[in-house]
Amino acid sequence: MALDKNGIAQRIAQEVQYGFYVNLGIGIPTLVANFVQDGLEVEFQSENGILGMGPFPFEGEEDADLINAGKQTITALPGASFFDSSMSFGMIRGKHVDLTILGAMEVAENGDIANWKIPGKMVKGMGGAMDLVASAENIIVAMQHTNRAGKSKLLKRCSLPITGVNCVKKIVTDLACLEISNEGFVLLERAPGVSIETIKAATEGNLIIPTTVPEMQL
Amino acid sequence: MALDKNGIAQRIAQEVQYGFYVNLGIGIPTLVANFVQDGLEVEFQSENGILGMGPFPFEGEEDADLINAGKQTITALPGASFFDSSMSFGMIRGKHVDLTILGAMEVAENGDIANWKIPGKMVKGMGGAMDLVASAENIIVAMQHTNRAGKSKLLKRCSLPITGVNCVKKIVTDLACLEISNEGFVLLERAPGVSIETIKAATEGNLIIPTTVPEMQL
Amino acid sequence: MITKNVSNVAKALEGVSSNMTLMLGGFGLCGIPENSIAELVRLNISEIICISNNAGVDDFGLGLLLQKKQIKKMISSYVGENAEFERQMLSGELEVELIPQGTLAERCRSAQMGIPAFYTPAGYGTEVSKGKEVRDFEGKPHLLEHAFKADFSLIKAWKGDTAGNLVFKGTARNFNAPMAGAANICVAEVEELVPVGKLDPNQIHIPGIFIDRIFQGKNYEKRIEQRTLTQK
Amino acid sequence: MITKNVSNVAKALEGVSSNMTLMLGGFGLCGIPENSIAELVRLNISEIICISNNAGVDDFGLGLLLQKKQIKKMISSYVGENAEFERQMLSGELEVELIPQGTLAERCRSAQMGIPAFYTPAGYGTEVSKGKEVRDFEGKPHLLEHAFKADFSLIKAWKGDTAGNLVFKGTARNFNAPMAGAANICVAEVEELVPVGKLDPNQIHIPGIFIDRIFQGKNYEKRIEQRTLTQK
Repeated sequence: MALDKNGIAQRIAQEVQYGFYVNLGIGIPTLVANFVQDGLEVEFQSENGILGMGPFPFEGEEDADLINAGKQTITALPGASFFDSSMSFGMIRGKHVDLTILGAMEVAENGDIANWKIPGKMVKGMGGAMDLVASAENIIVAMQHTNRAGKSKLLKRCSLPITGVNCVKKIVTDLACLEISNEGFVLLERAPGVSIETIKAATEGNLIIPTTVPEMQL
Repeated sequence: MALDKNGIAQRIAQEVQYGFYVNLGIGIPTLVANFVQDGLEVEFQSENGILGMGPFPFEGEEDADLINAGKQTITALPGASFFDSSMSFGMIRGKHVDLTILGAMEVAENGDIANWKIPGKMVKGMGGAMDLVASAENIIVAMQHTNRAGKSKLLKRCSLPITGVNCVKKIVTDLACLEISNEGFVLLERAPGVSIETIKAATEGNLIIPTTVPEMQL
Repeated sequence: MITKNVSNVAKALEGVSSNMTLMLGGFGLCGIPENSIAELVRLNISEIICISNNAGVDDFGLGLLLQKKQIKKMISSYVGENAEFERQMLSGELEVELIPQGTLAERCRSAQMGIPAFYTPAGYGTEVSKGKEVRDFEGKPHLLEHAFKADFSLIKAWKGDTAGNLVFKGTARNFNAPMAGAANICVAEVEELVPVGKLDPNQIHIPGIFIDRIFQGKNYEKRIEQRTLTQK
Repeated sequence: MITKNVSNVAKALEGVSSNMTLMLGGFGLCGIPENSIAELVRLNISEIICISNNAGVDDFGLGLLLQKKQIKKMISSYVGENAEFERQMLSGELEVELIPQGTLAERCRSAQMGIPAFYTPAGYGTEVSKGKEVRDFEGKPHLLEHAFKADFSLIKAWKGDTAGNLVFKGTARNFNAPMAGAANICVAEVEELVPVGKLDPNQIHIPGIFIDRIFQGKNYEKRIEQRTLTQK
């Protein structure tokens, strides 16, 4: 059975290691925080200027001066720090952030990613995504394997304007966990109950299928 | 009579205008602070990281964490701020400092200045001087007109390695106040009792002598 | 100390006129200069070029200027919260230049700090790199990016003193700090204006030298865009 | 929070060895990492390349390393307070690269912030510009300057917490802030190490993400170079 959004987030949370600084994008990536193993000593960075981001506030405790990059009200954990946008992207550009998790509209088999623009239709802007993908050494994409029209989002080449080149390392979709290699998408794991054939059919880009493809352990 | 160091500082203090942020170099420039007219609303910046520098502390109140660029103990006035070296030179490079007063070993008639190195003899380093002279739009040099051997320090060309090109605007020496023009040193004022001939004899670079050269008013 | 305080927003914005390039601080609606924006609406100047990370929402922030069609061009990283914005952009009424957020921040900071240009990897290989110099550093391509030029920067801080020293709160620091002193004239509005000596000199985020005028703002709405809560 | 604290200076400097490039914070003797310098002396490593604004005095600060001839090369802006330094330099025992102070600071900050190179007018037309790319911006020549690369940066703060967040005092911030996170490993020593939650998140000068190891320093001498006083 294909994963729901929480399932995708849960699988990605397994990639978060001890002592990681993590930047979470809007959407499914935000959910990852809920599944990170206790005691891992992880800090969440939000590029609008906080390190040590905590959960959403209780009612009555929200503060207009304390939001995340998705403009949601948040809290700051003990040990948190605030800083300006220039320093925030210095952390990102300077490779001080260990893991970046973000959504995508398309990923190409060479690791290109498109997630900021649909020409003539949706032009919201790249926000911090271009800075993140250009500098992060460890980028995981969280997305659906196919779009609403049923078309694959894992492509030979991106059809939409790209956000960055050769940057995605890993992808977790509702169907599978995949890695980018020089030859294309390597199928690492299947979502529970999802067949290799289903994944193959949903993947337009070159799919490399190792002899064993275990099911995800969630 | 030639001015002493305090006289030079006193004359330069007349150049300090209302609302100026001023960077004072080591030596005679440091003395300028003592002669700035009361009520002028001036702030002194020291490039090691303070704006709003006050006088030296009283005995027992000195603090190893509070020094100026000459490594002297200082105080901070109410309204002062501390910052790091990167921001400090951002203030300088970004032309936020209105006036820079520094010493020199040589000044050339085109505004070149040399004040950091005597090859094979004295190599202390440029400190912040190269940044200051490259960016400041208003640079006044405080120095003796001649060196200890009696040779002019106002030259056609600097003989020592330069600190910056075409940057000095004004010079106050023990003998005179001069301005740099396209044609050379313009003699603006004589030190009290000093003759034009004395100044001429002490100036190697091209000296332009207007029809009237008043005495300094101190 | 040098005194920077003026009595009200009208005096603070003296000299602002049509066709100018303005920088405005804030991220979303967080930390925006509410008083200065209201004054821009009142002044009814037009053909403004705005450098601002976002474009506000339909009825608040820069959305107020968009409603009245005062803006000619937006230079931003993300403009997704504003339907009127999208309409004006798609219809061609509004020019838009989209810039990666980190590049936007650093181009402000460079203007502030007198650095004319720097290299960054952000945007290489994308639309953003069009017409830009590309140079490899350690085998990785980077784009040459230039400091912004602007007539006014309008920023907002939590506290400030009459010498122009500023302190920010929470994530409202964002673009307000790197825009301080990044334009010909920098105007800071503050929630609380205090006398000099009241702020700890170790804890000033932006020293007064970067600020030209400061004033006590009023009637802050501080609207929240996405009120998200944890259930008790 | 991620824990960065180690129990002592020996653990903090694990991995430091001869032939490395080290950044050291401080301006003159103000804000120097006294404990780390003492440990470098004790470790007796040699052939070090030091990036530090100054070189200490004869018997304190980096002067202690110079005495023992542990330093191969100094990269500094001003080295005028140290006779042993001058002797080693003039005799050719010690290599010296002098850099304008603002360029030195910005090359540290660029390393910290992932900017490979930037342009500055400082040093144009002087010895410093030799071999460097010159480019005009608005008719004014600038030099291309690169981010530093270093193995360790050794810095000192006033207070820090176990997550590596730092607060500085007075003019001791200087190069300590832009060197944080500017090398492969950054070690911070602090006069007072506090638990997380004790520092105001609005008032942290350097967030812990830039710091790899932090420790409680001891026996600070905090020597004053020029004790200048106003007579009562």
